[in-house]
Amino acid sequence: MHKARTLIILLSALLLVAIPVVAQDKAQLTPPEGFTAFDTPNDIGNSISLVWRASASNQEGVNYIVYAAPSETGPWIEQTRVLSTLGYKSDAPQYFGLAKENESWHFCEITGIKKDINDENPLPVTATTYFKLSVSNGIDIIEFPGIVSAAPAGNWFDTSKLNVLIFVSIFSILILYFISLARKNPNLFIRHIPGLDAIEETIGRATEMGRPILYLNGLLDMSSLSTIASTSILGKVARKVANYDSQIMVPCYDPIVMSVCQEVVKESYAEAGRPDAFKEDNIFFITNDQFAYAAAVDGIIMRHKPAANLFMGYYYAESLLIAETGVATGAMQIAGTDAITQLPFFITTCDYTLMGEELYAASAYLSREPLQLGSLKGQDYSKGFIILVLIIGTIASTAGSAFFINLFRTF
Amino acid sequence: MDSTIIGGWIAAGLTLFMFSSLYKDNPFYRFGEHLYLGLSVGYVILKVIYANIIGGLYKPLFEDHQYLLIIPTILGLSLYTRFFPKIAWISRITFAFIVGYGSGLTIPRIIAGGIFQQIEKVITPLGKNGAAWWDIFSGIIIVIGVASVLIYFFFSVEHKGIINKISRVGIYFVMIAFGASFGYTVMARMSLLIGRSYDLIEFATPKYYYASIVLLVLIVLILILYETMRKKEEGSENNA
Amino acid sequence: MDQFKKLAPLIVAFVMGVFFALQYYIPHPFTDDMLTGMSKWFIVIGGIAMGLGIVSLFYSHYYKIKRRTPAWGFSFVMFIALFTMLGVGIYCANAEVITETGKQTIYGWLYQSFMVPLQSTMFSILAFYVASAAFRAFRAKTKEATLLLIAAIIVMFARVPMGEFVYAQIPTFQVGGVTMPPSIGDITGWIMKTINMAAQGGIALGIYLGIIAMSLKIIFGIEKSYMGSTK
Amino acid sequence: MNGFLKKMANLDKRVIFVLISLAVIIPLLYPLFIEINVNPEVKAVYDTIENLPNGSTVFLAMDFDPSSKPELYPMAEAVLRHCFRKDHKVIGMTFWVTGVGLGEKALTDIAKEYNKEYGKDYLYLGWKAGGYALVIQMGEEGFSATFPVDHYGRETATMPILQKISHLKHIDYLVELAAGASIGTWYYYGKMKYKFKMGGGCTGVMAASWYNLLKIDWINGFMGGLRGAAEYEKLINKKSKATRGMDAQSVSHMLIIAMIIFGNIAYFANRAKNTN
Repeated sequence: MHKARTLIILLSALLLVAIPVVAQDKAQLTPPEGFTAFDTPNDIGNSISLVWRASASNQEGVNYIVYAAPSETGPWIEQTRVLSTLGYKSDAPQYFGLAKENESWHFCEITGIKKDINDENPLPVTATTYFKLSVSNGIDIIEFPGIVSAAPAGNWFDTSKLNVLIFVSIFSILILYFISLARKNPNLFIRHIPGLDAIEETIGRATEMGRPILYLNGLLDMSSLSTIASTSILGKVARKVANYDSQIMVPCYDPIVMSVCQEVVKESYAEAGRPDAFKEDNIFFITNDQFAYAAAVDGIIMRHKPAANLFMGYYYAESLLIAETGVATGAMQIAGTDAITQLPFFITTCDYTLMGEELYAASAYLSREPLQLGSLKGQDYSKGFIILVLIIGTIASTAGSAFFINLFRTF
Repeated sequence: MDSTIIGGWIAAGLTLFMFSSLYKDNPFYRFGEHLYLGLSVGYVILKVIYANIIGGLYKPLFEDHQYLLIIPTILGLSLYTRFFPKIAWISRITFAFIVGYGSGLTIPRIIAGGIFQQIEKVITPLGKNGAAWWDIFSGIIIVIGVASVLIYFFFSVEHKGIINKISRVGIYFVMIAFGASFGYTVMARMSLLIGRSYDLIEFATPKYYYASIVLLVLIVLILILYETMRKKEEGSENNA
Repeated sequence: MDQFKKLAPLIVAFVMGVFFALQYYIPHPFTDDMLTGMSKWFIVIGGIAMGLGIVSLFYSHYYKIKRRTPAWGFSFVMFIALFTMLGVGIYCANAEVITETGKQTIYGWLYQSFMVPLQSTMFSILAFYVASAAFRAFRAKTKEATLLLIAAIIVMFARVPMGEFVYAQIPTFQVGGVTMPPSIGDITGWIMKTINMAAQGGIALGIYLGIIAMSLKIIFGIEKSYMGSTK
Repeated sequence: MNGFLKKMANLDKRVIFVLISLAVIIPLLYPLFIEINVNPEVKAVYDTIENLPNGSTVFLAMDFDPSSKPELYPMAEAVLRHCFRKDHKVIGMTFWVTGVGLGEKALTDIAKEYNKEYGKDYLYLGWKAGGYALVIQMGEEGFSATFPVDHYGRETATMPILQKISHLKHIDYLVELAAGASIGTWYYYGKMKYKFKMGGGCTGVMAASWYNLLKIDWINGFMGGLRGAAEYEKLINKKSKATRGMDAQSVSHMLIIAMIIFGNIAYFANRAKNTN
């Protein structure tokens, strides 16, 4: 019994001695170096970045502690702890890029200042704030000598988006260059697009049959480019319709698109010299509900039996509901959409389908305006450029270079 | 009769009305279509009143004093100048405002979110998974597919010779893809019909007083009657 | 003045276009506020514009009733439905449920018992149309059509348990440690992940370029058909 | 024969529509019970519920509305059958006000099948405004503080089921049937803090993204779409709505394939005749 007690005492004493020894062993703490604070780059101005060189004492169990204060004299309040094994500059390439040395710098982003460590609603940083840094292994704490400070600010250029800017420039220059070239040399070759060649024939047929032409603009609003492309095609189609003395019906899903269509068709009739033949009531609003719209358009198709249905613009599931109803009435159908998911359904139900980019090329094709055609040429060169990038990029990345993969990273 | 049973009869009836269009255009479908149209527009107007006008304009303007909202109000109202031919041109400024905004917004974002994303997907190292020959082959197929489809979209080059051949390959890719997507979608569409059918089957139970069956029989009978009457009318017209 | 009428919209489109293209690169709160502000503006414009649509709809149905065009009675149905929905909605202050109790209001009931079945029935009609379109269009008339139909048949076959079950009856054999033929799930997976992805990628890239070109033409005033002018 | 081929090639659409309706409705009424292979992610949900000791508590979040009823409702039924068979206690609720009736129906119908007693064996909290805040409150203050009254307006504090299982941390498994993004709410405000196990079910469209959730350990298994529900029905050996639905899928898919093939045969036969 006595022995046992002695043993326990001895063991406890040993432990008491051993703990600091083990801990000492674990943490040869070296103070962090190169501690700096600055406004976080590429941001809207709501955070401050702190960086410091990874200390030699980095290991499991070692933390960096960040303190903040509104002035150089304090009061200092602990804000956060950064595990020494985590939180590197390389984790935030949107701020610091992809440089290799980022892997040896710690990084901590301060977006709010806490009143105490458990504060769940820190105040946003707006003014100059002061920071201190220490390193701890759970027992010892060594402070970095010196105080740093910074104020957040909104930035005027996001350097992480430089790659996007470069490619915007490349494509813009290519397209605008060929447009300006077309000004000088207006005779450009454009390949046949059968769906568009068929429009003329279709309108003629409608006139013969004495039935209207139905034109839909898709389900998106006027700020969408596919709708703009669609209204542009409508202008060209309406002009032909006016020439042939046929009728065009445009049931709309969006009131602003309806107004634009009325304007476009009206002008087209005027240009064709038939302003009197324009009927504004033929371009009308139905509803802003997908399937109620589809039901109503189906009703129009079944009752008016248009000679031709033109579906241009962006569609969702209603594409097949409308186009398959059109098939039943024997109408000639031409679709044009950039909704990739709906293309299979238009392909199976329409006589002609303009796929994707062909929708955007249609108005240039129909108008034959040199400037518009010039842009098509610019688009072709852009496509060629992309093909080159794809081939070279695949070869390069297979060979182990990350250059191309990094080039197309977005943040 | 409680509201669920009434609801069941309404749902069964409306379902059958809309399905009747599969036979041909008929008064039941027209009724359903116009009912749906009216309800949906009423619903849209409500949303506009409460979300756009009260929530988006009235409250911020008069309660939070966000006076800048007068600008979109003017832009919106200017659309109505279309009713007055002399000043109708003002509405074009609103068009330009919307269209210009959409265009500007799109350019960088479609490059970052569209073009970059597509390129990134394609230029992965070939055969990264232990360099199995099949993965390498698939990787090459993807590059060939994307490139040949892009070549199909060349507008300023005549499609003959080598260009024609490559663009044909592109079309083959597109056709297989469309066929596969079509086949893939069938299941989702059938699911919808299965859902409707389950509801109709449920409404055919005694709990709902056989709503589906009663309504189906009624609709069919009335349609037959309607058709024969119409045929007679047409017949008598032709005779006359 | 005529010059101004033509130029003003072009200037507006140019300024809006250039500003919001550049906005992407400028993280500054000023431009960020503009972007969020603009979405609020569009809610207002869209709300006010809806009046145009309603006028158009009312006019065309009022016209049908007034002129007693064939089946004008259905326009009555439309108006009754519209005003019922509107009246009930306003009566319930646009609330489908009472927030405190979660109880459905009469407006919620109207929506659930009328709108929901109408909507899901219209949607489900697609099941019939998918079948009739497939039957009519999938004819091996050309090489392209043949590919379309074969791909569709393989995928349809593989998606359902019956197809899996039938395919599993095919005896398998080993070629160099690989089981042949591959499972039907793997075949469709490959088509979707390789061929489908490549084709969709190609089409998408084309679309993006078309969109960029269209946007540039609008910003620089080359494309102005949205104003009604084709010149 | 000639006339028949022509008719086959240009079959009236209405014939196709009738065939499709039959292909869907007949299997729903008279199921074939075609064998379905069970995927491991569905088996994982089944195993979790199966391996819990009898009398454990399962929380069933039915976050969907009528538009995804065809896919998610059969899942709710199958999971409930499994739970009640194992004598687990079930607490149900929903984030979707439009789906509040569906959850009630599933619980009541299946509880009746197994003679379970409301308030003792199961409980339906129903819907209440608040979203994620409800999850926080159920975790911090408990079920009866969050829902003082249940879906039917009855007081919850005195219910036997809530005496031992008062807080979110007491539940053994949470099954989330989702038609939207609600799983994030359950994960961030629930599972992350209270460490219960979570599994679930989603619509077919969402299945691809749920595989990622499986990888990052948000859930230990899930049912994807109608097929997932049918697999679960097979596991609990109670083939019901989903299995019938999958039968209808099989038959209608095969019908479409058959029609395409016949259409082509008729077309080519016609063409051969015409060229002769």
